[in-house]
Amino acid sequence: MSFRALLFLSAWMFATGIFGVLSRRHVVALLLSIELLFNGVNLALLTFAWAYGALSAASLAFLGIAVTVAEVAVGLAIFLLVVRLTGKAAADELKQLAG
Amino acid sequence: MKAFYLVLFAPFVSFALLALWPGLRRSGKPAAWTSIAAVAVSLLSAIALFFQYDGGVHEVRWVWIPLAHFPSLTVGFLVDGLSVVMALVVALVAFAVQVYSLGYMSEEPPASLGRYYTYHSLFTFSMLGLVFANNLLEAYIFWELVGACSYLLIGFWFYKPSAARAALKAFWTTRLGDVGFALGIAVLFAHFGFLSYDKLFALEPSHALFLGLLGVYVGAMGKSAQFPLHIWLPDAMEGPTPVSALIHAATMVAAGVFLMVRLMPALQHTPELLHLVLWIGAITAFLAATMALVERDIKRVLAFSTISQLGYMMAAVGALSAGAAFFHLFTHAFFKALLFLAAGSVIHAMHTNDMFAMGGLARPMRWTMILFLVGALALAGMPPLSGYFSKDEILVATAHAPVPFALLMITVFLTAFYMFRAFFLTFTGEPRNPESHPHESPVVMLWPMGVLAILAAVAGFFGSTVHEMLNHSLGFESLHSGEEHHPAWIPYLGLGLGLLGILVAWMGYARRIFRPERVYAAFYPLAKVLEERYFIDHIFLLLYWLGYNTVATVVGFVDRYIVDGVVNFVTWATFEVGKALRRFHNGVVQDILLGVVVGFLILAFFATGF
Amino acid sequence: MQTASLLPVWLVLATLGLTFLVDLSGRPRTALRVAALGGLVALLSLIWTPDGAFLGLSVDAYVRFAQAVLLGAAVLALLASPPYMRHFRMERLAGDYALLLLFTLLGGMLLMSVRDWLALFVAFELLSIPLYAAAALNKRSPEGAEGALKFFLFGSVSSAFLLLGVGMMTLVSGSTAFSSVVVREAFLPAGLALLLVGFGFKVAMFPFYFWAPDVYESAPTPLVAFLSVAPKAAGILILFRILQEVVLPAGLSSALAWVAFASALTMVVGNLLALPQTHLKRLLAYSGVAHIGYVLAALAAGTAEGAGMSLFYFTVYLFSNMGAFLGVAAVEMMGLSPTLEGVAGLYRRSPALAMSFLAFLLSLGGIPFVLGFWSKLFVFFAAAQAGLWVLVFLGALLAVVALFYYLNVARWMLIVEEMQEEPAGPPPAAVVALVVMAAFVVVVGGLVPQVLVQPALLAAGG
Amino acid sequence: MNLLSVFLLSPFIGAVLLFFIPRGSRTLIRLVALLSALPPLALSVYLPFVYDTARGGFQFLGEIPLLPELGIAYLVGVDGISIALLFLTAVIYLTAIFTSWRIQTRDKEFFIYLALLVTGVFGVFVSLDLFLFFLFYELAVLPMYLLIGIWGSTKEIPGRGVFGWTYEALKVGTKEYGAMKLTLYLLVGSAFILAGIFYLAVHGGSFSYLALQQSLDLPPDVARVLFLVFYVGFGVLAGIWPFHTWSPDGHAAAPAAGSMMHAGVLMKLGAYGVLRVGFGLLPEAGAALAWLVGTIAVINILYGAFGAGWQDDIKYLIAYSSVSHMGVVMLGMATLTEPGVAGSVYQMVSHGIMTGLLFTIVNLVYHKTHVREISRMGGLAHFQPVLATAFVVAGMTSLGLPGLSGFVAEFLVFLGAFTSQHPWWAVPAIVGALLTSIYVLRAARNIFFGPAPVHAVEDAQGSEVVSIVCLVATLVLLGVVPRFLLDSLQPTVVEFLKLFGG
Repeated sequence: MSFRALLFLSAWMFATGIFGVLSRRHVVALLLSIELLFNGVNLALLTFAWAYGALSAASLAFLGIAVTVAEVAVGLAIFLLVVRLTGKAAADELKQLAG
Repeated sequence: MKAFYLVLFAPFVSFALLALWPGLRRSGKPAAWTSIAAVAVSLLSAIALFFQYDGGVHEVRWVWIPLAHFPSLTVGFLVDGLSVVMALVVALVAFAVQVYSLGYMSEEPPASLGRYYTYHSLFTFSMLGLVFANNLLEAYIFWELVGACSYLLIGFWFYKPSAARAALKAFWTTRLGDVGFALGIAVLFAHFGFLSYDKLFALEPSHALFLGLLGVYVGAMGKSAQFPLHIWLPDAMEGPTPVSALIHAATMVAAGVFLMVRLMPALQHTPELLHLVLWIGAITAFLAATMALVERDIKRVLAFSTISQLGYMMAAVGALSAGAAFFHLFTHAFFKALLFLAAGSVIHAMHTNDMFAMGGLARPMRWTMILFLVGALALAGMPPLSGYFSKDEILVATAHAPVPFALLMITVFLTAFYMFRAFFLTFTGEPRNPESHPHESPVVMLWPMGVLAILAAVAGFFGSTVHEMLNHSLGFESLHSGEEHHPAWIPYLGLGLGLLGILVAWMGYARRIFRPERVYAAFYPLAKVLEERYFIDHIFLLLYWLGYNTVATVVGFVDRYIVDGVVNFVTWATFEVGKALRRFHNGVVQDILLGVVVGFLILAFFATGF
Repeated sequence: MQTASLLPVWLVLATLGLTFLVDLSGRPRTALRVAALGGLVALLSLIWTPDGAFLGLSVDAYVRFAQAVLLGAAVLALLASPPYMRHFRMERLAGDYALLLLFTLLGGMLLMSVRDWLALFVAFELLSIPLYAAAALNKRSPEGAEGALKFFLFGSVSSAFLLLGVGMMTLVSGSTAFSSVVVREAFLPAGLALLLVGFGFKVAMFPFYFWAPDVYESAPTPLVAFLSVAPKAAGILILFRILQEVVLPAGLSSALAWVAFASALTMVVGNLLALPQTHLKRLLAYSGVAHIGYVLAALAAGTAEGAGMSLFYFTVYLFSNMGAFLGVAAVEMMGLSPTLEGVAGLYRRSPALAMSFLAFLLSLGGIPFVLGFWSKLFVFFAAAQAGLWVLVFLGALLAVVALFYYLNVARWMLIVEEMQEEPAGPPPAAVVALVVMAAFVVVVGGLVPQVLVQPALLAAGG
Repeated sequence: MNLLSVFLLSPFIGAVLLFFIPRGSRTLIRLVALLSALPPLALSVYLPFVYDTARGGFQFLGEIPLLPELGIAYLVGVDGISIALLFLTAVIYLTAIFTSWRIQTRDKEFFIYLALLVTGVFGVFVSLDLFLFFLFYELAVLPMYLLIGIWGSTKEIPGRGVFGWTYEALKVGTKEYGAMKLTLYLLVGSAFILAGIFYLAVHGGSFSYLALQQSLDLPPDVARVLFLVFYVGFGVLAGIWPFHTWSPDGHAAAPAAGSMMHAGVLMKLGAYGVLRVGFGLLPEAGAALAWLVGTIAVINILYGAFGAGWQDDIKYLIAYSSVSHMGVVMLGMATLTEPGVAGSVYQMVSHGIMTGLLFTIVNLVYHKTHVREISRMGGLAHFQPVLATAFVVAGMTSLGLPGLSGFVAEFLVFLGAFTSQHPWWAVPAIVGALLTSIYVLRAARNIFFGPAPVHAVEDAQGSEVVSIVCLVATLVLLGVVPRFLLDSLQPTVVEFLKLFGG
């Protein structure tokens, strides 16, 4: 695959992630969208690293993967707490805090 | 010449004592005696000053407001012929009135009496200050102070709404004139840089001088009740009668005339202005006399007569005859004060001002009747009483101007008529109110009147002294004397018209040879106009409503609801924007995550370099 | 001894370990105290910490000053926590709480000293992730969980942007270290834009602030006190570094205009939104947004004075804003709701608390003779010197709006006499003591601001 | 320590001491407040005599550097203008304490705020460092908020007109509204001032008034803009039209001492600022824009005088009269003539004392009758002779009766206006005095004169009488012996006018 195609793919993943975050109702789907978002970024970083021979970007991608794991772990824990306390799993039903 | 300090400051000391020592003030009689003692000292010193007076011009002055770009504003005192005589008059009448008040105000509660005498002391001091002032600024200061005292004394019985209203009317109207006074002072100060009399009198004729003196004259119009600013004086009769005698007959209202006499050496350079003064004086004299014809209130008759006489004096000033004006001021002070005090004596006995509710008082109040008669005859210009001499001088002085002269001549007749109308209505005939039981006033009221009556009778013989003293006044040496040839018939005509007036009054009101009611009915529209005082009060009222109250309403409303409304609107709008922004925070996480995206897009827009 | 420059970081790490052990031994509240003590020791150690560089981390006076602010915030929060947690029966979690806070602190301190893009990203995440968990600490509060979830979602989305941004910045210079070398210029604006998204979230800049009021309202108040100061300070101060060492030398001078623009919008929106608030914590959250707008004005000046002024700003903000939040904590512990109606007549319940609040509010509002005046003044002075007159004028105008809501709070506390909830507990002595201490600093510091201003200016090399 | 520091330390130490006095000791609280007011008064009476007019300029200078890097210092000094205003402040402070002697609620706090406020006011009048000046200016504004908010009185105003609906939403007329409006207005003003001061400092290199007077050299256009900035900034506090609307609401809501301080002293801070900073530092711009200042002053005079005529609320009436009289102050300085400027400063003092007296009276009347509407009063002189007398005296001062201070001031302004480049200004100035006589004396009649009311009410008592007597005595003193202040004021004014080539 060419540089352009890879970059396009990563952009598409990123955009899908964003769209997912903004449109999916279930919190777990949100978490998955965030995962997609991060992976889009990681792919972009790796593409750049490959294209420009920049090792730094590649190592950053690994850091990104690690951070994503940590984030999703914390996110899932919070989600479980939310479900336990409110019984709601849809993001748009959680609107106690507003204004 | 040090005596003048005593003349001036004795009343001030008594005022300060009464004002600062509430215990004394509220004690009533002791307060009265304090004030009377002070004015007695003042009177004695004034007499001493009169006899000591050496014919020179003495002046002291101090810097009051230091200035560098202009000459400093000073205060000081001027002792010359004019101020010596005037001080004597003021002290004398003030003394008589204050003694008289002991009797007249005897029913007042002590605190109120103390207040009365406090005001009186302040007034006497201020009036004397005006007399001794050596510059226009100082004159203005005391001018305003006497005005304030007048306000306080007219409104002395503050619980009477009519009195409170009359006090306001007096103050506002005179202040309207004072706007002119202040502007005049400003013009003089701006153009010449000084205000003291001696320098003003040395000026050459100029436009600025004319404007400045015009302003001062407008002030004098207010205070001396010249048409059309005369409207306050009849209402001012709401005050206690002794106050009317002192302030609104003998002294304060004459202050305008006094000031014009004082300024004569400068006024002679402004013939146009003098012409105006003459005309307005004559018109005032005539109109006031006509209004007096239909008045029912005895004090108001006297008030109109005062306005009329002030018109005479001003006319004399306008005719460049300061001597005649001042001489009339001098005699008028005595007989008009006397008339007021006598009227007060009647009111004190009858508890009403309405002449048509009186009648037949000659028997129970013999002394009062005699004293009133002396005053009335003097006012009507009957020889050998004082009014004859002074009025005669004025008539002679104005003889060169036909129309004013004619008006003044007619006024002589009117004066005699309305005075004797009042006299006959009050003292002759049968009592119209059978329920009243009048009795003669106490001695303490009678003998001040007696003193004044003697003076009213004989003051005319001091004409030469007054003229002599006047010639020793500041700047008067530059005044060319107006001794011209005048027709010899003037005194006789005046006397004749006066007698005619008395005769007509006698026929109408004493003998009922003709019925005044019928005359009234026959000339009803005219009489109504006179009763309504030519509607001049209404014009001023209209001015007050349209010029002040309406504008005030508009301004007040605009300020409250438009100017401030905009402010409130902006505040309200800020709140509303805040509240509107809150709606974006609807609590749904995905909606607010949109913020991140939008922010990113904005930044991306920047990043592409616009 | 290059590592000596990281002495406070080591000390925080050691405290972490110790706290963990104490917590394991089943004494959670002691763990909190150990953490506070460790923080204090680390704070003191800054005095003897030398300059130095180590593994992409470098420490100078500026960094130390910033670390002092973070440590101060952490210590204050940790000191106020034990009574708060006892009152709300969260003692069992006190150890976890202390650890999370220390991790965050560690992240913040590292973030201050980074000179390397990779380290920056790691430190940034270390500063973020524990906070999500900490926000959900109260396991009985549905709002707390909801707030934490929102916080997390916001945070991770912006992390993705940040990650991309950091990647692009490394491409710009071709190395992971901060440097002004430009190899691929095209990535610079995009990189900065993406970085600003990440940092915008961290410092609650417009339009990335939406999480702040929700989290502030629902999270445990001492944590919020920390949260409202430390991450913001860290974010802004490192952004300063990046601007001065990378972006401006690289020639992207229009970056300052972006910041100025963001500053203006943040000020306006923060203040307008704070205006209708009735919940104290939400109000303070929005006022915090507005304050970030003010600091961004100094950032937009792009000068060393600006950096010094913002150091000073956060020092002041540490006392006034944390003081205010700890005051809110005290109010909550008295059994009152932290709303305007709830604090009505506070003066009669606890004059000390109410008067301290007045000091904080005036300081936040920037009224003379309290510290906040000077900080706001210097920030705008820096902006004025850089010619940003529009920002100065806007800031002055908005200060008036701000004063409205600050004074309104003061009015409820000091002027309104009708109390809503009669049965109120006694004011918690320990927290009130902390609050009064902070108020004392705010007031006395306002009389001698040079004590703080001069070190801040020196630290920034101005 | 500088002699002038007494002005700052005395009330400040008073405030600190009061802080430590237990709440219950009523007498002690008042005594401490009273004691803190005496040294400044004594000093302010002493200063006019020791000010060396031959030397001129600022005297009793003292300097302590505060922030040398930024050129900020504690720099104090006085000239004739500041001496006059210090005297005013000292008198008002003393009498405000007497007026508030019988205050019931939260008295300790009240006197603390009062003392702090006065510290700020004194500070403004003695500082020669613009930064210090600004600090004290702000310090003077803030305690006012609490004074009004806690001890004020409320009377809601129904909304009418185009913006009527906003009135209810904002609760116009309440003490909260008044206090907030006042504070915010003044802070908007201070934002202008702060910006202006910074500009001066950045371009002149110093915050010192003395240094700036020497070194400042701005292009004419910039100087004019800057002058306008100061004019608006300070003018808000001086109540210039159309930024005056805070003042009636604030005055009406404030307690007696609050209004006294506020109308009496705080508004003078604004006028002083325009004179000192605006005209003093930017003379060319000031001279070029004097026509604007004067014209707006004329609007103020007439607008205030007419506005007062519409009011039925006694406090609003007095407040509008203040708007009118502040117009006289501004007109005086706009004339840039010796009598005008001297009269302007003199009017600041005179109006301060007079309006302090009026607000004392009006608040006492309100407290004793619980009525603020003039239309519901009448005949109170039967029961309140002291208040009635004092009201007439104060009213007479306001309409410029000779023998009272108002005359000296208004007459000087009037002469100044007439000798200035715009002689027509004299007409509104004198007409303003005439209009004043209409609304003030009408109010006196409607409130105090007429038949006695049904229910007896109390007259001024004890300390309140002391306050009234002190104020009246000051009015008379200033009216009869103007040289007490003018001897030091006038040379200062002459020196000041040298800036304008006079």
